[in-house]
Amino acid sequence: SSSTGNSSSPNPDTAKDSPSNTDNGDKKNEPSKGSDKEQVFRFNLHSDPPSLDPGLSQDTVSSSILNAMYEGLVRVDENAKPVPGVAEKWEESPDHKKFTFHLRKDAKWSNGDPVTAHDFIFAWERVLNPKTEPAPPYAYQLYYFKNAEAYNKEKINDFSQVGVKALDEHTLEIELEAPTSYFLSLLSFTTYYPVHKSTKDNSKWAAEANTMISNGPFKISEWKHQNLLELAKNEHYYAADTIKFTKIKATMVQDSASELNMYEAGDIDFAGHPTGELPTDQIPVLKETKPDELQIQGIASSYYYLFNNKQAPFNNANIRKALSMAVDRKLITDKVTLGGEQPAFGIVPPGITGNADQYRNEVKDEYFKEDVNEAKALLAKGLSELGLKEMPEFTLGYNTNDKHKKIAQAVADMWSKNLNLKVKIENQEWGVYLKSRTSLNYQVARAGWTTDYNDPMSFIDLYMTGSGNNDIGYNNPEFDDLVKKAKTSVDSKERMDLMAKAEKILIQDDQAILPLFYYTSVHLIKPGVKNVFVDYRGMFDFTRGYLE
Amino acid sequence: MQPILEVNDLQVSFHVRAGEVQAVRGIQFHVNEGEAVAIVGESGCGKSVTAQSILRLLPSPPSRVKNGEIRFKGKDLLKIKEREMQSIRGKDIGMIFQDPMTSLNPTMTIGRQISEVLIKHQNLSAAQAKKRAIEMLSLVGIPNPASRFVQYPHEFSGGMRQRAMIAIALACRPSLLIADEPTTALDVTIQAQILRVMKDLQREFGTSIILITHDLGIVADLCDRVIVMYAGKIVETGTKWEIFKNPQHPYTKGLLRSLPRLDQKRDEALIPIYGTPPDLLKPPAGCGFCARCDEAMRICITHDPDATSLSASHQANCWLLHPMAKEVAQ
Amino acid sequence: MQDIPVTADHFKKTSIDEHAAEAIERESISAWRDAWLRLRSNWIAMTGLVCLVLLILMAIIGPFITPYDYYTNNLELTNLPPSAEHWFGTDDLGRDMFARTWMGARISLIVGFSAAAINLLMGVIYGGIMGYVGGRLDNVMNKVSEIIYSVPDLLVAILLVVVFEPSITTIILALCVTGWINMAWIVRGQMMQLKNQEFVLASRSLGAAGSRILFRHLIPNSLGPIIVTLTLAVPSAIFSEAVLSFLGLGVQLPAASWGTMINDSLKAMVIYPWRLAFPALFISLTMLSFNMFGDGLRDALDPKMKK
Amino acid sequence: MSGGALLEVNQLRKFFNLGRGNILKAVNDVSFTIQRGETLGMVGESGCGKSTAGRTILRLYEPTQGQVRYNGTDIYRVKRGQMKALRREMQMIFQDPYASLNPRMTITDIIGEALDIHGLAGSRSARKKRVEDLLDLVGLNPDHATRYPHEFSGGQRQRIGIARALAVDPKFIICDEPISALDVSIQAQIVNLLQDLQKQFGLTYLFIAHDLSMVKHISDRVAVMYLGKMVELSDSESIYAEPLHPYTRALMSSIPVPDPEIEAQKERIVLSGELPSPIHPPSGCHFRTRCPLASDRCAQAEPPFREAKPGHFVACHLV
Amino acid sequence: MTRYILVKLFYLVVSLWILASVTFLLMKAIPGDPFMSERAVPPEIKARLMAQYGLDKPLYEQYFIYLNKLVHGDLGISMKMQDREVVQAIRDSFPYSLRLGIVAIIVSVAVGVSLGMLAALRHRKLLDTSSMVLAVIGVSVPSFVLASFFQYLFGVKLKWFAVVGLNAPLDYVLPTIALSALPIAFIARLTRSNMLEVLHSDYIKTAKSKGLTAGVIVRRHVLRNGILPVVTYLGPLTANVVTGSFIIEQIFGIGGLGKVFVISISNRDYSLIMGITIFYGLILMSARFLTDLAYGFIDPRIKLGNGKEKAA
Ligand SMILES: Nc1ncnc2c1ncn2[C@@H]1O[C@H](COP(=O)(O)OP(=O)(O)OP(=O)(O)O)[C@@H](O)[C@H]1O
Ligand SMILES: Nc1ncnc2c1ncn2[C@@H]1O[C@H](COP(=O)(O)OP(=O)(O)OP(=O)(O)O)[C@@H](O)[C@H]1O
Ligand SMILES: [Mg+2]
Ligand SMILES: [Mg+2]
Repeated sequence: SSSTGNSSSPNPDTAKDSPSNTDNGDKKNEPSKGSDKEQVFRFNLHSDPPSLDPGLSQDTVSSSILNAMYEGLVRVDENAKPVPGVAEKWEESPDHKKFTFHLRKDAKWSNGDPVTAHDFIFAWERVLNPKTEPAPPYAYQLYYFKNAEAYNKEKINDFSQVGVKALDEHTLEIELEAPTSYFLSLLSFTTYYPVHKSTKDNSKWAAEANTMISNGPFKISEWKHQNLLELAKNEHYYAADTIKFTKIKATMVQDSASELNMYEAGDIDFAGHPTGELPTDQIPVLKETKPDELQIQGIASSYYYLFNNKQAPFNNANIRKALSMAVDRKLITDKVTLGGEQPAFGIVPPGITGNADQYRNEVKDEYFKEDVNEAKALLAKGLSELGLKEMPEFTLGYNTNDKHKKIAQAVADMWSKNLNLKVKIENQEWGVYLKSRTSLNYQVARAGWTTDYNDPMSFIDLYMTGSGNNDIGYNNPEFDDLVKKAKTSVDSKERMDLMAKAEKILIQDDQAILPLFYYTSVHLIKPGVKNVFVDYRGMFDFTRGYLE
Repeated sequence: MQPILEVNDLQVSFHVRAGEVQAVRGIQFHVNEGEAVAIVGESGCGKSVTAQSILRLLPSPPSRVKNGEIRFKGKDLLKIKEREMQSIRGKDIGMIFQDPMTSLNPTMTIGRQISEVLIKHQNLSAAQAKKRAIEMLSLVGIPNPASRFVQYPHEFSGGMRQRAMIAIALACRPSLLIADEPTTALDVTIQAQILRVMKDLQREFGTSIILITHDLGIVADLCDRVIVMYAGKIVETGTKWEIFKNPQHPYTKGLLRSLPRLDQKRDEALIPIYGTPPDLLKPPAGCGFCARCDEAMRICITHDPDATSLSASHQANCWLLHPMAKEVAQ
Repeated sequence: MQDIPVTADHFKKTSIDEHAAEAIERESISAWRDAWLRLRSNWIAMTGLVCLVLLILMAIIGPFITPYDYYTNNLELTNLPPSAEHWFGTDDLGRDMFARTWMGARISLIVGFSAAAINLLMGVIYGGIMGYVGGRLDNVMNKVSEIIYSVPDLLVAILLVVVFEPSITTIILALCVTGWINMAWIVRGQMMQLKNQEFVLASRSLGAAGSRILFRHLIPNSLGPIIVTLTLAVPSAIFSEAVLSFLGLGVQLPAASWGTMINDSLKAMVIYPWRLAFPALFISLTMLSFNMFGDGLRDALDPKMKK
Repeated sequence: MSGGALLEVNQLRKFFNLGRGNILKAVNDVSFTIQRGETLGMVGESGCGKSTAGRTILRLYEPTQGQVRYNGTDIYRVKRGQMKALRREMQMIFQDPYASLNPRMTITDIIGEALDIHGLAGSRSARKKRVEDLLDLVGLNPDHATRYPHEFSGGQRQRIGIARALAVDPKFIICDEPISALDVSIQAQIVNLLQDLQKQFGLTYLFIAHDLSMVKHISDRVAVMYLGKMVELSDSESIYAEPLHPYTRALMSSIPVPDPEIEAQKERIVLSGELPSPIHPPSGCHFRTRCPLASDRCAQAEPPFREAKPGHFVACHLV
Repeated sequence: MTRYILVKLFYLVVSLWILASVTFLLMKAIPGDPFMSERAVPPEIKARLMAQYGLDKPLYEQYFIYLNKLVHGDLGISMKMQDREVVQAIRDSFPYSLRLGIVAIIVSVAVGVSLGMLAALRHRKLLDTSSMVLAVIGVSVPSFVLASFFQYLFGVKLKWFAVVGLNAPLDYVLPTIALSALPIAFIARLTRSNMLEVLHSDYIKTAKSKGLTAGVIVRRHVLRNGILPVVTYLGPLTANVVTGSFIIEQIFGIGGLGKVFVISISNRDYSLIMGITIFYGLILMSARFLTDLAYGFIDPRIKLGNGKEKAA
C-alpha cells in the first residue's frame, strides 16, 4: 500500500474543491486576469520572525513565511492531505517504517542550484547534530527518524546510523523508528525543509535577506526587521508558472485594531488569524458589515483550563467535574469569544484526521454534560471526600491577553453564580505564567494547544506521565498504558480506539482538564483574493493565491 | 518754559485683601523742559509709585490708577494705547529703578541689556549697539567696560549694577529721565561722576530729570526744584533754595534737621522725626503728618490743608500757614 | 475744601498723644490662612476643588446608588448603550458601567493621589537635597536617580509580580520605584537656580540649617513647577496602573480601574464608544479639576498674584 | 570700648573664578581688627570688594585664603553646630534690601525665622510680639507684619532687613549700606538705634556705607578700600581731618553737602584716568592709574600698608 | 573644563556599570528564560541551548563574562532572534525611533512653549483657559487612545494619512501628534507656570521701561528665566522619545527600538535586554548631561563646576 504523489502537475486549482473557488477556475484566462491587477499580496505578520532558518524556527509567524520560501518533500493541501512537493512520488514499505522519496529533477534553489537529496540530509544533520549552534529547539520533531533521538541526545555519535540516506541525487530513503501514520504530513513541517549547503560557512545567513537561499515558490527580497518583510516570486521554482503573486508584502503591526484599520483602509488584503488578529469586540459587527470577507473556520486547536491535579482541592475528580459542568460553554462562545468557536467537551479538536473521517466525527466528545445541579452535588461530594466544609477561594490564572481575560471573568462569574464559589482571577506576564504553569504553581490555569501534526496523538500524549507538557501533574497508569499502546500500534482503527479510550479517561473519568472550546481562525480576505487559505492547523498558505 | 510733564490729581491705590492701600493720594506737579526736579520724602510715601505710574509700569492688579492725568508733551499717558506707550518708554522717558539687583535680568549679559534698548529705539545694528553700550558703560564709570559687557548682573557689585541701570536709562538720551534713587549704592566719587553725566545730558539735550533721592546733598547739587512728599501727598514744593533755606512744612524742617553734619560731634545724637507715618490703608482724614507734628493743631486732625502759595514757585500744605494759625498762636 | 469751618478753636495746639492714630483692628493672619483666603476667592480653583470632592464622593457612594453591582456578568445584555436602566451602558460582559466606573474611580483616585504623595515626598526631598547641596553629593544622587530611571520598569514590575500579590499596595510600591524621579529632576533644576539668590544667603547668615532653607525658602519658591509636575504625575500614575495591571500587578478582576477600562474598550472604541468615553471623561475631569485647583493653589501661594 | 579685639581679619582673600582663566580678585589681602564695642566704618569705591569682604568674613562665601578670628575662634575652622551659634552672634544687614527677602514669606515669617532658628521665641504669641516690637523699633508699622516684601517701598524693605538682623540679639553686625535707601529722618532714627544698642549691649559694627557724613558720625575708625585692598585706616576724626591717601582725599572732596550755597561753590578733586579692573589690576599701587600724584615708583612696587602716624595706617608710597 | 568632563565621564562609566549590574540581576531574578516555550523542549536540547549561551554557568560567572565582553564593546548576540547581533538589532530599529522622536521633540517644544507663553500672557483670560483645557486633555487622554482615534479618523475614515508605517513625510503626522500630545501639554503647563512667576519680576518692569513690546519681552527676558524646568524635562523626554514609545510604535506599526525592547523582555532575550538598557542609559545620561550644561547657559548663576559657594 502506498500513497503515491500525483505526478501530474500539481495545479492547486484542480487539487482543490473548496466552494469559494468553484466560481472561477478557468485557468486559461489567467494571463488576462493578471494583466489588469498587480499581483501583490499584502498581509500583516504581527511581529518580526525570530528566525527564518527552517532548522531553528519554532513559531507560527516564522512558519507562515518559511512555508512560502521553502518546500519540503511534501506539501499539505487545504484539506490537510499530503500532496507532492519536492518529492514527486514516494513509496512506503509494507511495515510502514521505510519511505523512499523520488525528488523532482527540476527542483531548484532560488540561485538556480538544483535541490538534491543531499540538501535534505544536510538540513536534517544540522538539526540533529548535538554540536549545532544554537541548538535547534525543534530537533525532536525529527525524532521519528530511526536513531535520530539517540544521535541528537549523543547516545550514538555517527550520523550515518540515523535512518536517512540519499541513495542518489534525487532519491531519499527514510527509515522510521516506529510506524507513524501521520509521517507524510509531518514532512511539510519547517524542520523538515532542505537547507542550501552554502550556508554552512555563514552562521548568520538567516538573519538578513541577502544571504538567504530558498527553494520554495518565493524568495525573500527585503527584510526590514520589525517593519517589513517582502517576498518575491522565485523564478527558479519548478512550478513558477503556477505562482501568480509576484510579490508578497508583510507588515509587522502588533495592534489588532491597527490591523483592522489597515484592512479597512485597503492597505492589506488579509487580516486576522493566523498571522494577525482581529479585535474580538469587532467580530459581531464585521459579521454584519463584511459577511463576504469575514471567514470563520475551525482549526485543530483547543482552548481549555488546566487543573493542578496535584493540589487540593483540585486533586479531587468530583470537584474538577463540578467546575467543568458549571460552565456554560455555548454562552461563552456566543457572547464572549464571538469567533464562532465550537464548545469543547473533549481535548482533540475537529479537523484532525481519524480513521476514515475526522477523529472528532468518529469519536463524539460527549464525555459530560453541563448541569448546574449535578455540579452542585458533585461539588458537595468532592468536598466531603476531602473533608472540607466549603470550597476555599482559589485562583484562576491566565497569561495576559484581552481574550483570556474576558473568558476568565465569564467563567469565574459562572462559577460564582452557579456554585457560589469565590474565585480570584490573576493574570501573569507570559514568561512568569509559563514558569508557574510548568512548576505547577497554580490552581486553575488557562491553556491552549494547537496540533503539531495531523493526528489526535498530538493532544493525547500531552498528559502522559513524564511528558514535558504534562503541566497538570496528571498521573494515571491506565491512561499511560493506552497512549503507549496507541503509539506503537500500526493499525489505524486500533490506534483511534485506544486514543478515544484515553481521551475518555482523561476527560470523562478524571476531568483532568476543563475543555472550553475549539478555536477558530477568524480572518478577513479582500474579495478579489483567491486561493489564499488557512489550513487545518491554522497555517497560512498563500503560495497559490492570486488576485482577481 | 514749557512743562514737559504735568501730573494732575494722580491717585494710585493697591488693592490688597485687607483693603485699599492709597499709595498716592492726589498729587499735582509739573516738570519743565530741561529742569531737574527732586522728589524727596519719607520712605514709603509714594515716590516710586508716582514714578512708575508715569510710565504705566505698575502691575495691575493689584494697582489701580484711580484718578488723574499725566500729560507728557501734551499727551495723556494714561489714555494712550499700549503700543504708543512702548514707543515712549526708553526713548522719550528713561527710568532708573531703585533696586538694582532685581531690576536687571539675571540671565542676560549687562551688555545685551543695554544694547537692546539701543537696537529697539535707534535702529542700530548689533555691532553699533555694542559699541555704544560700551561707551555708555564707561560713561557711568564702569572700569573695563568691554569685558564687563559680557558679564552677568550677579557678577557686578551693587554699585556697578546701579550704574548699569543708569546706562540703560540714559542710552537713548531720553527727554525725560526718571531716576529713582540712582546713586544710593555709589561711592561719592562715582556719584559725582554720575551726576556730571546727568548734568551734561541736561545741558546738551535739554533733558528733564525727575530725581527721587534721600541724599539732600545731591538735591542741592543737581536739582532746580524740590517736591517734598509725605504719606502719598505733596506737602511742599519749591526751588531748592526755598526748600533748603526757607522750609515751611514741619516735615521738611524735620528732614533737614535730621541730617548729620560733618562737623557734628560723634556722641551728639541725630535728631529724627519721632513716630511712624500713617497707614495708607486707612489714611487720616486730616493732615497726614499731624500725628508726628510738634505744632499740630486741632484742625490738622480733621482737615487736610490746601496748598498755600508763598511765592510763585513755593507752596506748602500746612495749616500753620493759615493766617488764623498765627493769630491763635499769639 | 470749600466750607471748612475755620474757627480759632481749630487752631489750638494739640498734644501728640491726644490723637494717637486710632489702631486699626489688627487682622493678623498667617501666610497659610492668607493663601487659603486667596484660594477661596478664586472661582476656577474652587470649581476644581468642588469637582474633586464630588469625584471622591462618587467614588465612595457611586457603586451603591445603582441597583447593579460592578461584577455580575449578564451575557445577554452586553455592550448596551447608556439607557435609563444602565446609565452608562454595559460592557462586553454585560456589567453595569456606572457601577464599574465608580469602582474604578476608587482605584484610580487612590493610585493618583498616592502618586502625588510619592512625588511630593520622595521627588521633592530627593531633588531638593540634590540641587541644594550640590557638589559631589549631587553628582552621586543624580547618577543614582538616572540609574533607577534607566533600569527597565518592565523588569521591575515583573519582578514585583513574582514577589508580591497583586494589589493596590503593590502598584503603589511599583510607582515608588521610579514615579518620583521626574519630580526630583525638576526640583533639582529649580534649586540650582534659586540657591544662589540673596535671600538664601540672608537666611544662611541667620544660621538656618540646610533643611530650613530647603523647605522654607527654596521649595516654596519652586511651587509652580512642583504643582505642574504633580498634576502630571496623577494621570501618568493612573495609566501606569493600567500597564501594571496588564503585567499582572494590578487590580483584582473583576474590579477595574479607569485605566484598565480604557484599555479594555480601546479596540471597540468605534463601535461602543461609551465604554471608552465614561472612564476617559472622568479621568479628564479629574485632571481638569486637579489643574484648575493646582493653578489656583499656585496663584494663591504666590503673593505677587494678589488680586 | 573695652576688651580687645573682637574680630581679627588676617590676609583675607576672596577671588572669583570667572572662567576662561579670568580670576577676579574681589578681596585681595585685607587685614584689620575690630575692637569689642567699636564701630569700624568702611568706605570705598563701588565694586572695590566691601560687600564681598563682609560676606567672606561671615563665611557666607568660602574664602580663597586668609583667616578670620571671632572672639579668638577661627571661624573658617569651626564645625557646623558651632557655626550656628556663631551666626547668632554675627549678623549682616544686606545691601540689597529686596533680593535678600524671600518673596514668598510674610514679614512676620522673615523676621520670625531668625527667632525660630535660634529658638528665641517661646510661643507663637511671644514670637508675634517680638516681631512687632522689632518692626516698631525700625520705624515700621507693626500692622504690616503680614504683608509680603513686594508690598513695601525700598526703604521699608531695608528696615525689614535691619529688623531681621537685630532679631537674634547679635554681638557683631556687618551693616552693608544699611541706610542708603532711607530718607534722612529715618536714617537718623536707625543710626540712633544702632548707637543706642551699642551703648546698651556693647555691640560691634562693621559699617559699610557711601554716605561719608554718616560714616563719620557713627564710626570710631574708618577703613578705606580701593580695588580689593585696604588703602587707609584711621580713627574717624583724623581721617576726615587729614586724609593721607590720595584716594581718600578725592573721596572727602566729593561729599555732597545738603546746602545749595556750599554745593554751588564747592571744589572737587575729580579723578581721571583709566579705571582699573579687578581682573587685571594695575601693577604696583592699584590706584596709580587715577592718582594725580603717581610716579614711576608707584607702578613698580606695591606700597605696604603701614602705620604712617600712630593709629593711622596707609598704603601709599608718597606719604 | 577638561577636568570637569573627565569627572563626568568617570561618573558616566560607573553609572553604566551599576546600571548593567542591576539590570543583569533583575533580569535573572524574573522567571523564564529565552528558550521557554509552551511546547516543552526536551531537557537535553534545552540544556544544550543554555550551555551554548553560557546560561548554565553560575550567575556570577555569567556576570563577569558579560562585563568582560561589555568592556570590549561586545554586546553579544540576541538569544531569541537567533543569529542577530545585538548591535545590529539596535542599529536596525533605532533610526525609526530616532527620526520620529526628533520630530516629536521639536513639535513638543515648539508648540508647548508657544502655548504656555500665550497662556501666561493672557493669564486668566479666555486663551489661557482654553489652552489649559487643551493641555489637560493632552495629559489626561492617554497617547494610545489618541493614537487609535486619530488612526481611525484620519487614516481609515478621512484617508488623509497612512494608517501605519513611516514611509512618507506625511506619515509622521499622526504618530507625532500622539507622541507629543503629553509633552506639549506638560511643557505648556510648565512654561505657563514659570512665566507667570517671571512676569512679575522687577526686571520685567525694566524691560518694559525700555519700550520693548510684550512679545519681545516674553521671548527675550521671560522665556530664558522661566524655561529651566522645561529644559529639565527635556532630558528624560528626549531619551524616552528618541528610543521609542512601545505603544505608539505598536499602534502605528513602527519597528522602532521601543517595540524591540518590549519584545525582548517578554522573550527574555537577555543579551538584547542588556544591550538596549545600556544604550538607553547612555542616551539618558548624555541627555541629562546636556541639560546640566544647558542650565549653565540659561542661567549663569548656576555654576558648572559645582558648589564652590555651597553651604557651610
Ligand atoms: N504692591 C503693593 N501692594 C501694596 N502696597 C504697596 C505695593 N507697592 C507699594 N505699596 C505701598 O505703597 C506705598 C508707597 O510706596 P513707594 O514704593 O512709592 O514708596 P517710596 O516713596 O518709593 O519709598 P522709598 O523711599 O522707601 O523707596 C508704601 O507704603 C508701600 O507700602
Ligand atoms: N558672584 C560673583 N562673581 C563674580 N564676581 C563677583 C561676584 N560678586 C562680586 N563680584 C565682583 O567682585 C567685586 C567686588 O564686589 P563687591 O560686591 O564686594 O563690591 P562692593 O565694594 O560691595 O561695591 P558696592 O559698593 O558697589 O556694593 C566686583 O568687581 C564684582 O564685580
Ligand atoms: Mg521707592
Ligand atoms: Mg556692596
